[in-house]
Amino acid sequence: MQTSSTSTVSSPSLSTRDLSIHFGGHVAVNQVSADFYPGSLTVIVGPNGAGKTTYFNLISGQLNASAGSVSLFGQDITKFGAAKRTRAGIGRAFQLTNLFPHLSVMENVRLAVQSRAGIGLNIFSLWSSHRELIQRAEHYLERVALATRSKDRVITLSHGDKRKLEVAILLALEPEIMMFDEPTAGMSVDEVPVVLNLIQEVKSEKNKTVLLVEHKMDVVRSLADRIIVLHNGTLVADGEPASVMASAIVQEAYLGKGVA
Amino acid sequence: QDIKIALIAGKTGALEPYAKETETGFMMGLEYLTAGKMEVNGKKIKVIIKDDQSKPDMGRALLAEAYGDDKVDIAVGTTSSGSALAMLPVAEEYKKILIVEPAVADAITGDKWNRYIFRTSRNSMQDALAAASTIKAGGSIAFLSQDNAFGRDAIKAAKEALTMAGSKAKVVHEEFSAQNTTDFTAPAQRIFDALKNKPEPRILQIVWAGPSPMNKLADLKPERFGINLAPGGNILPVMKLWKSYAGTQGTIYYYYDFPKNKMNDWLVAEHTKRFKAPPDFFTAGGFAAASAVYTALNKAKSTNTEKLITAMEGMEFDTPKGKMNFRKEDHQALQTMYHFKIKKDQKNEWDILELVREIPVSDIPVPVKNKR
Amino acid sequence: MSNPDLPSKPRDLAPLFLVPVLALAMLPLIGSFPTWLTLTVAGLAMGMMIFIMASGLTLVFGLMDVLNFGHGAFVAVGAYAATMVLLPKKGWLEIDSLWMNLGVLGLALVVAMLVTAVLGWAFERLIIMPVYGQHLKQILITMGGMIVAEQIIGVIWGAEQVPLPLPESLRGAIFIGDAAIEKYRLIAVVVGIFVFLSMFLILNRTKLGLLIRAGVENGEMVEALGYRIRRLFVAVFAAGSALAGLGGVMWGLYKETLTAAMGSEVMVMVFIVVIIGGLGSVGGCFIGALLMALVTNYAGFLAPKFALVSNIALMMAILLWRPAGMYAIGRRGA
Amino acid sequence: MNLFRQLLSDDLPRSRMLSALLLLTFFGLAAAPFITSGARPLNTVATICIYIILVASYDLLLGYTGIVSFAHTMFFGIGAYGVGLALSSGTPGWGIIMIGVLLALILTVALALMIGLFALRVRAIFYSMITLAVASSFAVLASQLSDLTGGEDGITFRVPEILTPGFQLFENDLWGRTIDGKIITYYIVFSVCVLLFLFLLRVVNSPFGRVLQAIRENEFRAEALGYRTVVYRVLANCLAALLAALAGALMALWLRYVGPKTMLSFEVMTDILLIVVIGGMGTLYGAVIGAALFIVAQNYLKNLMAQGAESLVDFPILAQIFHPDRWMLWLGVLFILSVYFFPTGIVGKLRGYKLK
Amino acid sequence: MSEVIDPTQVAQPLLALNGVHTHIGEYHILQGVDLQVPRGGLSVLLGRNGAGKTTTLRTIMGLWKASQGSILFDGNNIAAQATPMIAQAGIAYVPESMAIFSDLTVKENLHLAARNGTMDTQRLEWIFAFFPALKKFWNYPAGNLSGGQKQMVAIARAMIEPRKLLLVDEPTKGLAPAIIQSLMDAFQELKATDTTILLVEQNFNFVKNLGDTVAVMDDGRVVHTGSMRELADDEDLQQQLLGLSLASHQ
Ligand SMILES: Nc1ncnc2c1ncn2[C@@H]1O[C@H](COP(=O)(O)OP(=O)(O)OP(=O)(O)O)[C@@H](O)[C@H]1O
Ligand SMILES: Nc1ncnc2c1ncn2[C@@H]1O[C@H](COP(=O)(O)OP(=O)(O)OP(=O)(O)O)[C@@H](O)[C@H]1O
Ligand SMILES: [Mg+2]
Ligand SMILES: [Mg+2]
Repeated sequence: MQTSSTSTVSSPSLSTRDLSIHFGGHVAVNQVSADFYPGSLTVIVGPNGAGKTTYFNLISGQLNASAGSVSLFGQDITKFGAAKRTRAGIGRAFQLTNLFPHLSVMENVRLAVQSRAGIGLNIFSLWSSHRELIQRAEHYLERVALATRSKDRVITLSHGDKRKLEVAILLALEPEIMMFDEPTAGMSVDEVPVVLNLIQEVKSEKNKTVLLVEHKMDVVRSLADRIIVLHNGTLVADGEPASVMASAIVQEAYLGKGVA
Repeated sequence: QDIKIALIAGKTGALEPYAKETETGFMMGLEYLTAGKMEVNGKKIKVIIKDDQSKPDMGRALLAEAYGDDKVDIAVGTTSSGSALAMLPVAEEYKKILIVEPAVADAITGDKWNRYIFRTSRNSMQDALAAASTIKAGGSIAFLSQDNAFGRDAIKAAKEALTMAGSKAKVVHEEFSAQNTTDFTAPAQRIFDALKNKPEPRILQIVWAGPSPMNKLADLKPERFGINLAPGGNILPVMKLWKSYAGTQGTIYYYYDFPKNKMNDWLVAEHTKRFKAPPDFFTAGGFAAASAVYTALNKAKSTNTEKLITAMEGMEFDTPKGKMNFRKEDHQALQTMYHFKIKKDQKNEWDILELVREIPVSDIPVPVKNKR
Repeated sequence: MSNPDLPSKPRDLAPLFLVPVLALAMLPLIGSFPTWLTLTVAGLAMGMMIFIMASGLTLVFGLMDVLNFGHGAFVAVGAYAATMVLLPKKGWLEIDSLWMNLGVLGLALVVAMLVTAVLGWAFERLIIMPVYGQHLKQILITMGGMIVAEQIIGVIWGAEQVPLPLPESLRGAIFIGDAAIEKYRLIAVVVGIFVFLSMFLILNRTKLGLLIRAGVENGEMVEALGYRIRRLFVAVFAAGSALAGLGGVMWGLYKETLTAAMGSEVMVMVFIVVIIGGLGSVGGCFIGALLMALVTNYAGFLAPKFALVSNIALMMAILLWRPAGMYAIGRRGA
Repeated sequence: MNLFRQLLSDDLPRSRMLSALLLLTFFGLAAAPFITSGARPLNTVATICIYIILVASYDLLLGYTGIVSFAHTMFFGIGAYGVGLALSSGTPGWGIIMIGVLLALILTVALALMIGLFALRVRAIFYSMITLAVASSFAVLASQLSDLTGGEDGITFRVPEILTPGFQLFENDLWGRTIDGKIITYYIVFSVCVLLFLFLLRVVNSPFGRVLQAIRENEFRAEALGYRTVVYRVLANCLAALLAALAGALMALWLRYVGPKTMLSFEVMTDILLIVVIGGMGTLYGAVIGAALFIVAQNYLKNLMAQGAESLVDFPILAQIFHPDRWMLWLGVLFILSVYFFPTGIVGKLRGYKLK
Repeated sequence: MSEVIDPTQVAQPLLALNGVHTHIGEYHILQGVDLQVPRGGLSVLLGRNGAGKTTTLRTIMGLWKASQGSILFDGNNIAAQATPMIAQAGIAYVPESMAIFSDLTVKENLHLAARNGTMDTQRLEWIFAFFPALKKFWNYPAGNLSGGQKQMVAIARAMIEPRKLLLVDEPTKGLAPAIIQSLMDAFQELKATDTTILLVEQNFNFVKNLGDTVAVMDDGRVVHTGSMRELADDEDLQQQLLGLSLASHQ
């Protein structure tokens, strides 16, 4: 099963070793080891409650592992807090929309750009004087088709628009590792391809490592370079999309009886 | 040209009830003395009342305003000692007279004093000396007071007063509790433990401003250890609660039934008529301050500050408590105090105390503590 | 229907032991047994009184998440309302018959609770309604409400202190050897336990507690499930106010002099009790109140200087141990 | 014009009415000694200046970072006591004032750090309650240590000669006013406050200020974006505390008095809260408008009520309610109405009108 | 677009919105929505992001107040009624944000939704059959569940007691394929018990076999109504209304 995608001969950008967490007696992620490579997009699938989001939380530092380690470009970052991991290059978007509700759409993205630029502690310069940052933010808003709403406060957005903003923020953070947790859930059918193409593009042009959780099978098939399957917190399959999708466990536990 | 007098009091905030009494007393005093005309030396008296909310900064600002903007000739005030202390330098800056009433801090006529300051109210030392005069014999004393500047001053004064009065009693314990203490079980236990095996008579003297812990201590039956309580006098609403402790003795600054003179008779009668209750502690104080103002203006025949000071130093004036006298050295009004006992058969809700002895000025030798 | 891989919550008993452990640990420090007994019983009883005042706040602040700085006003109003019964019926109180005294007292409690409940109802409608979920505005508007209430007390009952003497038969203390136990405190214990048990049962045996918690998290959704959350909240608020009123009567009779500020004076203490107990937990609040009163008493005896900050020290200690209070319900404190 | 924008940190009032009010306040404060006479007006404007800083610094915490702290008066008090204790300890001079302020600032930072770090363990509302408890015990402590602090009575002290009312800068009056030490003190207070306000404007409009807002909105997400929120919160805490301490130092210098009631009481805290809300949270201009209005009302409301009550003597109940001694009642009503009618504060309201 | 020929609908729809306008603050969101939900069927509401679907459901629930127009439910105008009344009239709601009570356990969440007091064990088992995770996490605080599990709680909450009408806002987002299949079954069974469903969905594959009638919204108005079959068979129409292309949905 351990056949990682053949095109990558470089060393992994992100790896997890025996990563585990339990809540009380409930093991949510169980000894998951995997390597992820720059320029590849890995889709993580699994039934609800399989531990996908929790696995993301362990990588990006929202949760602390009970055991195991995470390393980024060979450096062990298991002890880092969430903020530090982000600055080290791990960025993520959230499954349940998680934004700054009373700031404008623009300011939401701008905060990500600014974090990337590392000027948060600057007390004396003017927010409005950093032209280049504003332009970068505008750029990403245009890419997800939200430019027209840039001055509106986030709470006035519809659900789908918030999802797009969530994606824009992660793109604007420009991390080496990008983790999307069901980015297209609730997005208009016609917008889905736009966003997916964008992710695809960033991956190949900027050579980023992309991790994606998705339930939509068509998306998985069209996008994935590799698929990882989690089930009850354990990694049960890892490999080429076609072979993984065909495996018995995926057919049975994940896709259920009829749907293809 | 009218004569203008400012009366500053903490009319809102924690000391509101006291300030109300002072104001009533002051206005009734002027009314009585001018026979309702509100005139002295042929000039109209105008009283400007200001509320410093017991805040020192307000007190200062209001006094400056009174002297500077309202151009008053004399100011009277204020309820809180802190505010009164903060006001003293202002009187000096403006070179105008300030009659302090009813603040009691010793420092007002002590090291914070200046020559523009007179005080009609008693100071802590007078309280202490009066109390000490009732404890001449030997025995053991414990003090309970609140843990702040007032309480600590009062106990210091009380100990000094005991020595001055030549009392043979020994101070065995001093208990300071926080101002906002509600449960006195722990302090009481400490005091009882300290006092119970000491030579008799055993006296627990309570010095407490505001609602007194007297009941709480009495409920724990200090008699079982042979301990007697000696509370300081308090305002009537507080003392009303003491009726179960008949026989307990203490000292007080004023109780409406004690002084026998024309002025007090009028005050008690009029006050009872107007407010359905006899005058209290601070009513008498306000009245005395009014009398000081009136007598001084009358004597100086002028509102010139220097003339007033000359007239007031050593001046004797009538008050509901009888004659008072501004001592030349520190401008403190010397006055009598009262030794009381809680009555057994109380005829009505205000009939609380009976007089044991009037303590004359000669028994209250307040030391002069200011630097002239 | 519970699942073996999922640990069901273990019963959390540690806080229960705090009170006895603390009391026993103090015995050797205090030395004399009668003194210890006096202090301990007095402390427990004082704790009950604090609990009664705090119980309303557990509902309003702990469960409904309304930061009611005006709670103290209800305490004061309750005490003053009791004077409407107690002062005219003073004769009855002076009669030295326990039952007669208790009867008048009971009447006073009922009147005070009714008055404060009605007031609480109005308070909720006029003052709290626009600010649910906004702590800061709650602080301000309830503080305003409290100032207004205190001033109105001044207008109605006068600015002077109002004496509220205890009935004769409740005066004084019972003596067990050298240990003294004030009679009135025993009444407080009875009332406190009664309040505790009724609240505990109502909140744990009915849907009410669940509805309140759900309503605080998402009032819209509770309405969409078909519950009239506004009505529920106003009723709970009125109940909280009535409890404050009850606490006010007990407290007023203990202090024997009423001032308009008597409620706001104890507010910080009551807030601390609710917090260390854990927001929304009646049991925590109960234990917290007992702990606080005991610590105050022991500290007052052993190190009076420390007594002042003992509340704060207790709070810090408990929050360092359990950052969300002893029994936090839900995740609001965490 | 560009310089002006720079000075205001590109945070323009964005409403004509608001600009007019701000200009009026500014010039009113600047010229106050010459357009009014007497002690009270001067006292009022000085208090306004100091409160603007006190409230604006609080808004940095509350409006921008979303931290509800009740310890702000504690820092105000520390600053004030720093100056007060220094000046009462020896001959008054500038050197000793500086030492006093410096020591106060050091204590301020130490305490702010301590409280800020404790906040690591507990959250929002608990944090507020802890600050409430700490501040109230600090106030108790200040009145307990009466040998040092003068207890509840506080301390009255002398200031350097040039600041005393007796000092005269010029022989003659200037525009009908003697330039005495009080007026000099006033202008010192005024200029320091203007500088501090401009500094605060800069802080909230910097990248740092925007992160604070992000923390207010969603701390968890801010952390996930790579901001160490603890650092930001502690910094905001310290900054606000420092400014409050400076405001306290100015207050002490102006009053020549320090005491727990004036500097440390919960009342000061409620005034601050009220001003923030009346003015408008999360906008520093709210502090200016709010402080000016509130302090003027506080100083003159009673006079107005006295006049009102006199005209109402025929209606006993109304007269009772409008009695000047019941002014607190109206203050309470003001609290309630301001939350009702200015949910976004005056500034929010004015800017809202502009939108339409 | 011709009307559907289902006789029951012509008789009287269970829910009918006529010219409904909704304002949120100063924004004018719904600009005259006309929508009919026939009795006993499953109606689907489609539309791009921001079209106003969620706002329509919230307006029906009374969570936003319609500023104009009428909402007839079972013949009564509920436009001016308070939300609890509307719910009690027999409408259950699965909001877009799920709005589960995270402090309460799964059990308690459902317990609250069972307005009539106790939960019917049989019905509960019926629900567990679709969403086994709920049984497993029965005493778990709902806030600790995974995204999809929370969605299940939200749906189960609407199904715990029989209601006349279910308003369901994008239930499939976050659900794994197997559970989506269960959800389909559940909706089919509900339809059979005479429960009417109004379903907002982006996942066209999910609704195309499930829906009876369909309405498409754009810019705060209903721009198309018709039968589902008609739309499912007409790809040009899909392209025109939804921007769907074969490329993205095989
Ligand atoms: N903070 C937490 N406390 C307790 N249990 C948790 C917590 N977070 C997650 N879990 C449990 O861990 C398991 C995995 O959850 P996770 O959110 O990772 O699932 P998922 O694979 O993302 O599922 P979905 O597809 O539904 O989003 C779930 O059973 C969940 O209940
Ligand atoms: N609270 C609000 N304040 C102002 N405008 C809002 C608010 N909520 C929604 N809107 C606006 O109303 C419009 C309709 O939103 P709605 O949520 O109904 O869309 P939707 O059709 O459900 O979209 P989605 O598929 O993205 O969920 C959008 O333009 C949105 O920006
Ligand atoms: Mg997930
Ligand atoms: Mg929607």
